[in-house]
Amino acid sequence: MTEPLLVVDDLRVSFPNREGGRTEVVRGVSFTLGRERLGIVGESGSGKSQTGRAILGLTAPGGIVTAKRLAFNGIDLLNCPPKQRRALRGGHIAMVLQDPKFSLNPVMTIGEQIVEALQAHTKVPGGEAKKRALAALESVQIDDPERVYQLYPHEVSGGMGQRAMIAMMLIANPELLIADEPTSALDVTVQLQVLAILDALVTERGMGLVFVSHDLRLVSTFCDRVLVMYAGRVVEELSAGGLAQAKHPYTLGLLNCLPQLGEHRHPLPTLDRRPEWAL
Amino acid sequence: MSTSPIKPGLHDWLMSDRPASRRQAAWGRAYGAWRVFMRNRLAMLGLFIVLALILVAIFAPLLAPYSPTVGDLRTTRLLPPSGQFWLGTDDQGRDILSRLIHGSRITLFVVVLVAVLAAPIGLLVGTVAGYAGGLVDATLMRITDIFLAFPRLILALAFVAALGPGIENAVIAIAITAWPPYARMARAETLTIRQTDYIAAVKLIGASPWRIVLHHIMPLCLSSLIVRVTLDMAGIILTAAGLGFLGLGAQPPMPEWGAMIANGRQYVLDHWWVAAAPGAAIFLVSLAFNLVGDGLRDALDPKGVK
Amino acid sequence: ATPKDTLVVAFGFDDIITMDPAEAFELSAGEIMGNTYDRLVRLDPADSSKLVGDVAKAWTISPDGKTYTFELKPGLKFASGNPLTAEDVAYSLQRAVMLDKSPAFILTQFGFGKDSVKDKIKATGPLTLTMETDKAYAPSFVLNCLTANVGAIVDKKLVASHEKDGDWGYAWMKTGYAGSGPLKLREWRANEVITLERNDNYYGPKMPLARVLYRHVKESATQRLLLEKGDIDIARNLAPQDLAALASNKDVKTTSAPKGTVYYISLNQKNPNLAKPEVREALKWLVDYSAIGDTLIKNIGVIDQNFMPVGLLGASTEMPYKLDVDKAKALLTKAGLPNGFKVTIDMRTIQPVQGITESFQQTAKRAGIDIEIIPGDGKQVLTKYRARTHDMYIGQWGADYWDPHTNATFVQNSDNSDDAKAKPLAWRNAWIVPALDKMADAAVLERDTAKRKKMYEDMQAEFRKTSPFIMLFQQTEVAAVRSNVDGFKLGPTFDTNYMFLVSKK
Amino acid sequence: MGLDVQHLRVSFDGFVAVADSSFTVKPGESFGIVGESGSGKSTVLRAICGLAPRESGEVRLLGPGPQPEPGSKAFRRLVQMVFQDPYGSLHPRHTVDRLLAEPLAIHGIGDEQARIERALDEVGLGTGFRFRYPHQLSGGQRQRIAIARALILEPQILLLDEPTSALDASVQAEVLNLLETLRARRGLSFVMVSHDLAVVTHLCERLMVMQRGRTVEMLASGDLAAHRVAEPYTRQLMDASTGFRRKPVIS
Amino acid sequence: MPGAGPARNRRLRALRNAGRFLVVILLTYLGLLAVTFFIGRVMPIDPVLAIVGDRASGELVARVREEMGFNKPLYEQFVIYIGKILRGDFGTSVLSSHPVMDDIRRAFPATLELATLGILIGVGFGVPLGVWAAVRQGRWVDQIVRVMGLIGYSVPIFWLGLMALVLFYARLGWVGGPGRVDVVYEYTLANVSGLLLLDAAMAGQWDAFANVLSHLILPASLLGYFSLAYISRMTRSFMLHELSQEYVVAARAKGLSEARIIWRHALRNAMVPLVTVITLSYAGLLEGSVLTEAVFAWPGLGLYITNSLQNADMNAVLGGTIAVGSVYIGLNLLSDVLYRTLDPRTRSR
Ligand SMILES: Nc1ncnc2c1ncn2[C@@H]1O[C@H](COP(=O)(O)OP(=O)(O)OP(=O)(O)O)[C@@H](O)[C@H]1O
Ligand SMILES: Nc1ncnc2c1ncn2[C@@H]1O[C@H](COP(=O)(O)OP(=O)(O)OP(=O)(O)O)[C@@H](O)[C@H]1O
Ligand SMILES: [Mg+2]
Ligand SMILES: [Mg+2]
Repeated sequence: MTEPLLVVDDLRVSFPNREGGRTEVVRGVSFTLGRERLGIVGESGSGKSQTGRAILGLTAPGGIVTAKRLAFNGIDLLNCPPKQRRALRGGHIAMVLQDPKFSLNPVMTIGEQIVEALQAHTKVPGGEAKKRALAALESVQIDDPERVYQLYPHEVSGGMGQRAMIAMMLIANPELLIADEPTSALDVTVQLQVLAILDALVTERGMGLVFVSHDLRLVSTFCDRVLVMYAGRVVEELSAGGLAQAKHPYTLGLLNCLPQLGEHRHPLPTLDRRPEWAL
Repeated sequence: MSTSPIKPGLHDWLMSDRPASRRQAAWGRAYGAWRVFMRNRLAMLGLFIVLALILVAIFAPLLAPYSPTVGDLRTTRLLPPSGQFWLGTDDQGRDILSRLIHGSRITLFVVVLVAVLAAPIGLLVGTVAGYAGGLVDATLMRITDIFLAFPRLILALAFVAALGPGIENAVIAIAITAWPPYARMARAETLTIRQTDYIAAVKLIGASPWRIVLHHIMPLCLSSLIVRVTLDMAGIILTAAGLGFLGLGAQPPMPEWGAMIANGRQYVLDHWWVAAAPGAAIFLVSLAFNLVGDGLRDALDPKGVK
Repeated sequence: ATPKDTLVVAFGFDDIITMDPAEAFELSAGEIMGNTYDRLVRLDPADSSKLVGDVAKAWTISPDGKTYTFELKPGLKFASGNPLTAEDVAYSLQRAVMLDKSPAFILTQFGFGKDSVKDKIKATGPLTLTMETDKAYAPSFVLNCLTANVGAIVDKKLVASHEKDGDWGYAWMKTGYAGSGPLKLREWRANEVITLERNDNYYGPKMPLARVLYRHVKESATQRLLLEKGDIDIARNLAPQDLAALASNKDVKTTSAPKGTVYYISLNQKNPNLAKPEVREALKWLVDYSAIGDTLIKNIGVIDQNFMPVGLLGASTEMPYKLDVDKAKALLTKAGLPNGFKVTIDMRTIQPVQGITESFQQTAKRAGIDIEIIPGDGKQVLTKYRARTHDMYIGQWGADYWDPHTNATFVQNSDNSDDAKAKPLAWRNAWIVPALDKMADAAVLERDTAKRKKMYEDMQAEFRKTSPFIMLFQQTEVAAVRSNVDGFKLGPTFDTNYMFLVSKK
Repeated sequence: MGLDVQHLRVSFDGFVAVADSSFTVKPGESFGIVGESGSGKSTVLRAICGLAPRESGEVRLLGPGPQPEPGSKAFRRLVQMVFQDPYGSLHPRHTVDRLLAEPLAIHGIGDEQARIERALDEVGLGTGFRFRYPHQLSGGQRQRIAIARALILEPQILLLDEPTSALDASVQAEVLNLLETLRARRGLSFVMVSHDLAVVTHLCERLMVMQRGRTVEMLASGDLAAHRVAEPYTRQLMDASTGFRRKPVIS
Repeated sequence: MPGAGPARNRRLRALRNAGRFLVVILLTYLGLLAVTFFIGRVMPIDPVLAIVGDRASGELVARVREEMGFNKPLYEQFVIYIGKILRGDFGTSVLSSHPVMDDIRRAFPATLELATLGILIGVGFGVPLGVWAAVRQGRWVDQIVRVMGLIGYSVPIFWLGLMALVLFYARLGWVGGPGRVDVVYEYTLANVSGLLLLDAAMAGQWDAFANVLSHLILPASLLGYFSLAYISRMTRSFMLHELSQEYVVAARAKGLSEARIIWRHALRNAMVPLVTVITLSYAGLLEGSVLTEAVFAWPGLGLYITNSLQNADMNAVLGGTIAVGSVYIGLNLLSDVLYRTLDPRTRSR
């Protein structure tokens, strides 16, 4: 394979604004991804989710996506027919959405939704599909898959919902998973379990993972590479364990402002956003 | 792309990020909503029709070519539309166009009065029931249910019969039958609103229940109410017309559109224009209100205004 | 298309409340009674100004004019198969008096009381019957009254078998049938359908068709469509414009007859303005009679300014009034109201009443009189009228039976107090004229028909001038009939709209 | 002014959200409550200020003289709360100006203009934000407005329900600093709820660990920093807050 | 939560809910009775007139008034009235001389048949149109659906009805005319339930069935068109809300087809509030539409009640009110049940 799994070159996403013009919310993001863990960090509104959505073609109506190149496994995503694009979605590229509470259909059981994801891509008979779904639930460490299979989204906790979402997105064995803040809605303890699951998938299945978060410290302990985004741009790229080498003041600021157990910094250092960062 | 009819200085003042006073802020907000509304071409069309209706109502005597109440049985009865009578004449030989023009006053009156009566009643009942809960809720909702479960036309008929004929009483009767759906809607909305943190926050500040209902909950139910009421306008005009059919709306020879339709009912097969003209007028006005309602929904959306 | 053996009639009959001839008093019910029940005498179907015996073969009147003896036709049978005897006739009349429902006064006005009726009306043999009145009434008056539905003959045996708690079979008869007429009632479903079937026991000529089916259709336009399409044979409630449109239809013909119903506007004398004689007269000059006659009531009525409809004894065709605003204005000035006044009129929202009212409102306005129309529906307007709380009222009066005395209600008022016993039309408008009242009383006792006629003409002359009634028009009933229907003729009353004479090609 | 909570028990329709909770907050102290999601942290705060039904137990204010009853108007002037979700705790149709004027109007406090401007200054926003609507503010700014609203009545005790958990790390620092400054300036007592141990220890002297509606452990911040904890659950929480550690891959 | 405790609790709660519902029904009925009674008293129509007619003498009117108990004190009349109803005696209609319940049993099926077909048409077209309009929000399809709906709302129904009759009945002859069935079938068609379609089908009289349907289709389409306006409008707005939800994005992320997302995911959620709209529309149709019934000579409930009211035939009005009220309560219950089955969030807890 000559080309990496995913190539993103100069990705731009814009939305119409109230003044009648357009505002770019992702402004020239470029990166490539192999079968590895790539982290994207940035504060709220920096364009992390929009980057992920653009890759899957899930940009909200009104949004326009452009890129010099946006290719998955050599397939040009922006110019391929919609049918192929849809076949890629879920089957080859999947995305765990930010908020499990709203991303699961409230009137369908968890099981139905997982089975549906599977059957959208492969012809599997009902019984077999159910078995696979139960296995998927088990693989994300749900204790009682039989029970959870029959539950409705409102009947499970946030952590379970998030895991069900991951199971749903992984059931068709995608080669690339974009996980949009898969842990920020969770308890600290559950958070780590979910991360462990994702980690195992990359190492065991050789899947590519884009991990989106605003928690720099967490991302840097988890990912192989980290992109730091600010106002729709990548301001810095760091390798794992390379936090110490971070140079951009924004990255440094992000690193610094978290309170730490057993540390006494009063007041906490805060970010002093400078307008030139956004240029 | 944005074509602002307001001169730049004023525009900036209105759109200022940092208004200097409450007044400026309020104007700014209204202006913002207006800009959103203005961009919706269909809503503007609707607004245009509504405004035209208002103007027609105001200047009815000047605009109407003939008297709305006097006709000639012998010479001008049931004439089809022509250069002389654009929309034809009715069974009393009266010019239908003139009647429509004068009738716009009554239509406006009915629509506005029903909205002013029914919407607030529904809003008040619904929000109070939803917020108070318990016995108050149960009582108010039972009353609402009874009014809902009662055949509407019967209720309206009975009220008109009791109050006596006349357009004012018809309006009251319609209002009495129109409020329950608003109450239900407001209650459902209140039930979700009252769970929110911002209501908890004002409770914490020490606000009284009445204050919470009046100042905090009602304004939130208002936008969906306004939208719903504008959507119901057609229904209101037609209920008035329905009473007119049964002879209990406007008093003859009042050119109320519903009554005109009722009158045209007899002549439908051979003199279609007698009923069609007021029917088309009602359609146009309800379309206009509907379009305005949709536009309002967008403009009133809190996230819609910058 | 309609079945060959069935006559289908579209008819608005939501006024019917009962099928008991002792109670039925509504116009539509009258038609059913007329076709399904026999009576002692009836109006000649061929010439309705003549009386002929129905079950009575002959009758004699005693010299003192008080005792009537009827001899019945022999061998008559009810639809049930029971024989029809003088006993049944006596029972039927007694029953009507005893039940004392709305139309009972038609009989009781001859002095039959609940306690005396059994003595005054009695079978003196299987086929003979005597009837004794309290005064020597004009025989035409008495016999005319006997043609009314209340004089219908019911099957004593059948009715008695349905009697409950001495109710004279009243509960059953509301929807039941116990007659001997040319047709028998099969079913009455209120506001839906009435089915009449041929009565094979009828003494006279049998109906050529097997049944008549009345369908309740309210809308004139709907009736017209049904008729044009041939799904009904006869349409009965067509509005003028629909009649006009049907005139050019080859498949449809129309037939009409003047009815005993007159339309009028009345002026309540409790209103001080309306009580002024000049105002009363002025208002009569403010109706555009001819325009109304040519447009709003074209085909369904003819202008008439008298209270006696054409066809009844003593009817007049005098029509002194026409629209004359100047004359009205002069009269108003004389009455001290040169600038007019304000007044209300109660009106039912049905045509042509509403059209006429609106026209009147316009013409009255020209003399400065501001009329506010108070519309109402159903019995609402009537309730107010009967309580005398109106100013003006527009409505109609239909003959209760085919005799001029039925319309004496326009002039008779002997007790004008609010709790008077009888409340005739004159009372409802608080109009009391003792001279006219007396004249009406005398007319029913006048046995010389020519003299009696003259008396009614005199009454009407006075009435035209001074009464608070603006008489508008006499109703014409029109029916549109498919051309394959033969023998359908409307009578002067609804009771005489005979369906049993109809055949179909 | 301090706060004393004894044997608090709260249940919703049969479901016991808080089983038995007791703690005392000394005047001027900052007290933390930590625990997993659903353990009843928010419910404790809500019960203190009368937003959740207290089934049994007692809530008292500690201070000189007679103290107002919980739930009374006077109590509300002394105890105020800041909610977890900055997006949900501000009325969407009220401007900042109106939001801040409301408590003043209810308690009949005059001098609106000046007080509102002062409050905005205090939370570092300045008067430019005065006529904005909540949706025109960022999360951090909203939380500042919520704090300003709580402070405008000049309360003695501030209940903070995860005031920063919905915020970005960078904004969180700003809000934490703000709270700290305000406390120093006003001499407030804090009761702060969070599931983030680092945040709680940053701001509080003592804290209580809750699990399933019960108090698991009560300890001082210093103990935590020094890893002196008794309960396994507390330890688990502590470990989790240090970040992700990959388990050695077994080959 | 498994275990005996919660299960018993749930049963208890179900029982309590049932009890509460019963009380609600009773109170609603009582309210209906009281309002009807009140209406009967405030109507400026003398009920006696319906019995004796225009031409009766004052004496007779007074006598009948006394017979009917109309001159008793109000409270006494109310007590008598409630007492009779508790014994299941709704009295006799003055106008039809039949027991009111018999009348209702005749008029209601006519309306029921019409309304049911009407709502089926309304839903069958309204929901897809609403969905279509939502998917194509702001496009011409959306506008056409809107205008079509509004026309249904604002064109007088009698006008539309007559025009449809002229076209489809008189000119084209595609449908049966006014009335429920051709005269030929008047006495040959089995009449069990009063729902002629059902009766004909059960008796296997297929020619009669076709005839009934040909009479029914036009007024039903008209009513359907009328309710379509509202249903499509509400469907559109609910669908717009659902389509903007995150789970729709998630469904797309799974690679589902657009059709499946719209019909299986979004519509299923939109159905939850929609059932209330539909059942309320249905209830509205079941009240009987006076004008449609008049134009189509349909012996339904609307005409019956209106006619009774105008003649102050209060027994009949009461019967009609109770019928309509029961329909409303029944449909309310139905919509509740549907709501619960459609929305799992309302089921547990
Ligand atoms: N449909 C849309 N229309 C217009 N602007 C949008 C739309 N969706 C997102 N945006 C804007 O795009 C920008 C980037 O949003 P994005 O969701 O990518 O942020 P994020 O980095 O994921 O933030 P968070 O951490 O809060 O999830 C934001 O400013 C947002 O307001
Ligand atoms: N109004 C209520 N009705 C019913 N149950 C409630 C209510 N409020 C809270 N609960 C329940 O009480 C328990 C405790 O809730 P609480 O909000 O106090 O938890 P928490 O510790 O604040 O959690 P989080 O960290 O998620 O905010 C939860 O299981 C919750 O479902
Ligand atoms: Mg995001
Ligand atoms: Mg909480």
